[in-house]
Amino acid sequence: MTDHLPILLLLSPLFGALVCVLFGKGNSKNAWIVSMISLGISSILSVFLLLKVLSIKGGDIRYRMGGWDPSSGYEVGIELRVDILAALIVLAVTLVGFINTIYSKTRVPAEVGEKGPFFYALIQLLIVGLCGIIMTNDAFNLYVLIEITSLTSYALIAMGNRRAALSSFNYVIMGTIGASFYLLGVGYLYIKTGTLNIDDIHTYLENENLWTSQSIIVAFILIMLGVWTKMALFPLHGWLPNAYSYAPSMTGTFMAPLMTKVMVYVMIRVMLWLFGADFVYSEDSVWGELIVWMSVVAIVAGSFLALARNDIKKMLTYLIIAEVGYMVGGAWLNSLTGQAGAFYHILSDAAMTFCLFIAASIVIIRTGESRLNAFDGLFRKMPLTMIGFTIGGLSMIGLPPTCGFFSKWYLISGGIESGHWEFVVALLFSSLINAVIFFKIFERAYFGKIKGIKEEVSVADIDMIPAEGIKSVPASMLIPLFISALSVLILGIMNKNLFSWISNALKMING
Amino acid sequence: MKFFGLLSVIIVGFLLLSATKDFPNWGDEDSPANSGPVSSFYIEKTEEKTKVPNMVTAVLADYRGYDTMFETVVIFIAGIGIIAVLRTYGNNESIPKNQVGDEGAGLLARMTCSLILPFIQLFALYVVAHGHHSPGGGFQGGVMLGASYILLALAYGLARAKSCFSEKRTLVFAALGIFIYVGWGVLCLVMGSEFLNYSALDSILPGGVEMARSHSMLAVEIGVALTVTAIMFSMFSNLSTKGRLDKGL
Amino acid sequence: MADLESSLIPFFAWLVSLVAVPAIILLGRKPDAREGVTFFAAIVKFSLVLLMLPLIREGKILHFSFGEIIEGIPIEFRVDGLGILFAIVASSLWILTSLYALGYMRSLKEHDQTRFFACFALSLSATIGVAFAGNLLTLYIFYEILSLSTYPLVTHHGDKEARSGGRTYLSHLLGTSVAFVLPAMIYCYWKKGGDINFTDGSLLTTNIDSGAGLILLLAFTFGFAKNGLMPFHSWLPNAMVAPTPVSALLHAVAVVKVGVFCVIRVFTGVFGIDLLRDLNVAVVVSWIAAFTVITSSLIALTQDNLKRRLAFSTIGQLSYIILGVSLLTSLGVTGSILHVAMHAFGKITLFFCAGAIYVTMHKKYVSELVGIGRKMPITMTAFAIGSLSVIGLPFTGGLVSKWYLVMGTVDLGADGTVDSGKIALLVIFLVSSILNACYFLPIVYRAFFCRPEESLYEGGRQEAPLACLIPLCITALLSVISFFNPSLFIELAGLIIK
Amino acid sequence: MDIIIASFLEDSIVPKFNYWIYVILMMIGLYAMITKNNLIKKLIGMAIFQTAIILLYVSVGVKADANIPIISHHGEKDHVEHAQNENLDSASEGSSHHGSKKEYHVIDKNKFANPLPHVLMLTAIVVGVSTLGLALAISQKVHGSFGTLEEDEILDQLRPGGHD
Repeated sequence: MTDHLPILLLLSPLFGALVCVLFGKGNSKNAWIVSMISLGISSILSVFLLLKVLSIKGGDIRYRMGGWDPSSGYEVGIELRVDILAALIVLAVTLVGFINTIYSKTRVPAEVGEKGPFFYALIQLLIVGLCGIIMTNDAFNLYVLIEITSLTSYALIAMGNRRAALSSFNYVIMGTIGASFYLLGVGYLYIKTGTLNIDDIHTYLENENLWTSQSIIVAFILIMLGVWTKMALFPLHGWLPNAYSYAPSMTGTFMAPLMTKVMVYVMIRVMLWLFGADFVYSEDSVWGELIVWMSVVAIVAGSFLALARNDIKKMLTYLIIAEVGYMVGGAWLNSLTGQAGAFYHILSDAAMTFCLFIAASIVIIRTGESRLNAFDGLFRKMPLTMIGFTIGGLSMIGLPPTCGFFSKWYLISGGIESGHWEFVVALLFSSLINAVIFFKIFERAYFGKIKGIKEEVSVADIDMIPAEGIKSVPASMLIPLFISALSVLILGIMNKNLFSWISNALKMING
Repeated sequence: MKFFGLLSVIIVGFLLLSATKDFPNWGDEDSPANSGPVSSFYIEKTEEKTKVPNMVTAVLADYRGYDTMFETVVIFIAGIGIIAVLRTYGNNESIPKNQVGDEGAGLLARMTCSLILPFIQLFALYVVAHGHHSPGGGFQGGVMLGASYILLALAYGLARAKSCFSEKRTLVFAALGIFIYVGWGVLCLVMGSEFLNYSALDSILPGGVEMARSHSMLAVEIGVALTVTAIMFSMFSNLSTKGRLDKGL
Repeated sequence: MADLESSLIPFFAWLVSLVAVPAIILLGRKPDAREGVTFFAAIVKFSLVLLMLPLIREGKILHFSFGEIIEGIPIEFRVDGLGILFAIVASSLWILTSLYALGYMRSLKEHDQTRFFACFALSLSATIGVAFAGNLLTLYIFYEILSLSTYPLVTHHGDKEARSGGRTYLSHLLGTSVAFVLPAMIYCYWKKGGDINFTDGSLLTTNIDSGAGLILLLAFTFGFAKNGLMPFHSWLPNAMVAPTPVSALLHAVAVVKVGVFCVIRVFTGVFGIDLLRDLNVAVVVSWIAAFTVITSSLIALTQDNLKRRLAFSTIGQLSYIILGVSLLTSLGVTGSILHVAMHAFGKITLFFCAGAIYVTMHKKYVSELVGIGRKMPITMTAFAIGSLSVIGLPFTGGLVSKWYLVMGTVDLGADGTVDSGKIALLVIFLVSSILNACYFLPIVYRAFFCRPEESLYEGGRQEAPLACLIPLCITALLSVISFFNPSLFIELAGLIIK
Repeated sequence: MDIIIASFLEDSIVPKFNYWIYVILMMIGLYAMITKNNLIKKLIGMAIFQTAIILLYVSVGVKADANIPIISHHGEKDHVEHAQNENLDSASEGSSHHGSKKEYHVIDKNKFANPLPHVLMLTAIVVGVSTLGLALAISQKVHGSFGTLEEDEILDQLRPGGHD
């Protein structure tokens, strides 16, 4: 049965979604239970998948849909392909989905009302799409799955207020342009190679030696443009901040950690597997330097925009844009450490973004204030929440032993290895900006006057914390916060193993 | 903005055109896409392996059945997405029977509609069922079937159409369609081979491995058709009433 | 080459004050038990450190590892002479400071005492962690933890001034460490090819050219901004808004000494004296340090707030230490290592006195201290001793370390070093000592020999509470003793040099 | 000069006119998506864009003298018997079809258009339809809450309150 793990962990949320829809309107409670079960199953399965992949040393699991064996060396069916990298990201996706479902227990009735079942159906289908994207080995199937994630996210975002609907519309436009560019790129590849399987395309290009062909270069550019649009790399980021900050909170908490990261994974996959390192990092190609510089610009601009924001979620979304710059730059550094660092940063950034978004959502919900002054005096009022937020923030800044520190470590060493000092400087700069941003918040939370509580209380001895602050946050929101904060630390502690797995897997493809 | 848009559009256009100079010409038989092993496999081996003369259907429902499954899911997502975005559960108790017929088109249109509706639906079912041998398949047939209900709604008003295709029923049908598709794949999985590997079903389906594939294709096409029908109608009814589902148009 | 001996003692010595933190927080409602925990932890820590002392003197190096965290980089403790010396100073003074803090905080009825003592213990753990750190990463981690854990102490009062002080504090310390130390550390890691453990020789092999070497050295020297080297010094005066015990322990001993300690580590453990001599880049550092010495002394002259004056004097003294190391002569390095201890005793005495004066008379300005010697003779005597020690006059430890520093300067050009600007440096030592005298002795003089204004007469003699008085006497005594018997420190320093 | 133009027509435009058409359509659609002020017009542009891509794919699968990729059923019965002994030797010598391939009536692959692009485009069409429907729903919600579909008017409405 373990041969079927990849498809099984896809099917579980799919069936879950069907059941949720059958519940019809209003029945949020059952839908919650169903999605807990289905996502729990798929997270367990993805753990097994990871173990299985680790057990086969360095190999990868291939799963032929419909059992069609290749004819004359070319896949005629669709093939799933899972290696350590894919298994790690799948685990992250399913876990984030599961934990986020816990978080959404109380929020769904409050924010989407009777449409709860549809929300849960959509979120499970989104997870199906993300896992499929990660595991598929077929360029066109990748497009279909990208569209699945896009459609679900359009709907999920548009379930929010009127601003959400508008930003979701912009997201539709941008997302469609991005996906269509990707589709065009795949079409060009198909015209030149006559196959759609990623490995087969690579081998065909290798055998025919089409690397210098104009159409292949254009196809590469198109696919990159598409993927960058979907991951909101800096000049193409316009849709992201509004979409994530006006969406329902449990949508934001789910999408912010995952969507951009998975697209980064797709980018790395396309770069290293579909086209291959020799083509991407070739000396006579102009784009290598250019894109590292683009990522530098993205990092700097994202940090500055985040610094300029007074709205909590907006600030976090701009930080995400800066982080996307990290990953794109790291992937393009043409050093194994850089790629592996970018990959490790996918995981760690997912963890810390998740942590920060949950904490921010709790704060906004509890204080009813979306500006930064919501944080005034929160260390006394809701210390548990603030502990989670602090861990996330420290990781964003990159202080040990949080995972943010180690991902910065690897990215910087990648930059030093490949001599891209501008990237190193940009990373350090953004950590400094993050430090400013977050310590500004910590100071507010630490000294700020609590609304409603008098001065002498707010400087009272730490022993008499007003307890209702803690009680007022339900466990279904605190537990996810703690799990995510814990995962930030755990990822940091066990970065050595993760990094060795990742770099081994990448060594295999880079040769 | 306009200038910027124009500029970027032109840049993209030139980028795309610059690539076409080493593209195959129009109708080139020896282009990699047309003469490559994959497409030649589809053309030469399809009938031999699946007994389905319509290669498009075979590729759609068997070789790339995984794709098609997600394609159906996309439709499904669109349907429930529209409901999730647009549907407003206000006072949407359906209009009492005596009012049925107040809306909708005039007498002539209704008569024509009631005359041609059965044939439309019959043809739709034919397109679904005969997709193996002639152009057609689940999507086309499903769209026609959905269109027939839309026509009903146009002629007799949404309430009439809802009386035979209520919202609950649309959701059930949509889910059922995907359930048939995915369940069929799971059945293959239970029979001990890969997901959607229909050849595993020859023990329970008549006519050997090839016919098993052929029959399975019919099954999944039916699933697709169900989903498409339901979602088409629900899309129409939601969009036409801003999600109130009270009175069409 | 000292022999490595793995041992748990460093770990426990580090752990003691850490486990004290939750205990302190839990006992927050019972102040006596709370302070009891503090004392207990402090004494246990000190005794553990003393326990290690004989082993170290045998030339052993105690070693404890938490396990690798990055490929080739464990989080590990590696206790050698320098580390143990610093640990002794810090942990012994922690006991005294706890006592002092007890008197100070209670007599001023400060708020949030639990938080205060908890953070205090935490910062001590971080300090010990830095002292024992076996490689750059461990050093860096504990350095950051120290910065963060002292932030609540600096901003203890929570008013506007304290906040801005804390802001400067964090922005300088975190900013410099992230911006300079982190890349430098990673560069070393990459250059060395996967480990950055401190060695007796040089971590970096000689394949580094002097340009990169200079940049690396400056990155480290400025990166550890706790050493108060100009232009990244302004956090120290601003941090004086903290309660006096904090200023005393942290900004006279722990924090600033951590800064210079890191620099000494970098010089001896990362580059290695020989490599630096080959590269011939340390002279830049020594000139920056010399500049800092003079400038800070001049600024100190102009300060009327006693604690700010002390702070600027601290900056100057720290630069002595950096200057001594950057001379690269064995005597110079010995001198700076000694100065770590000697200056600690002297300066903490001064801070204790300042705090005592504030507690009893609520005076914080130099101009108000006229004739105060009659009012609180013991305190002012201790103050006199402390200032003598900081200036470096006889019968105080300050003289010993300064003697070594000067001799180290004289040695310039003797053993393979370049004697660039030998005379100038000597002049700088002389001038700066005179300046130190200029900003300390007048206080003492006016305290004892000028007739005070009327307000000071009533009430007669009035000393600070005993809890404040005893520690400052002891520290004053220590700085005298360390003049007559500095052998231990010299020996430990000798373990680093070879 | 006109020689050049003529040769350009000869090699680049006439034999590759399908690409030109699709690129022009695509540019129209993209331009509408980027610059149009009315949301519905943006969606129309989107539809044109996707149609252009579909055109590209389908035009790739065209072969000069080929028919739709459906094998017409003349000679039903020899088909059947072939199928039978196909079963036989597939039973005898495993699933190696090379043996049976000879007695199967050989299919000239140039007589049939390439089926794969059609399949892909069926998917793409469905995706396009779904996207369009969802986008229409969203624009209806926008219209319901802002009362207009002109982007600039919506932004004007947002300016006083909105801090972005």
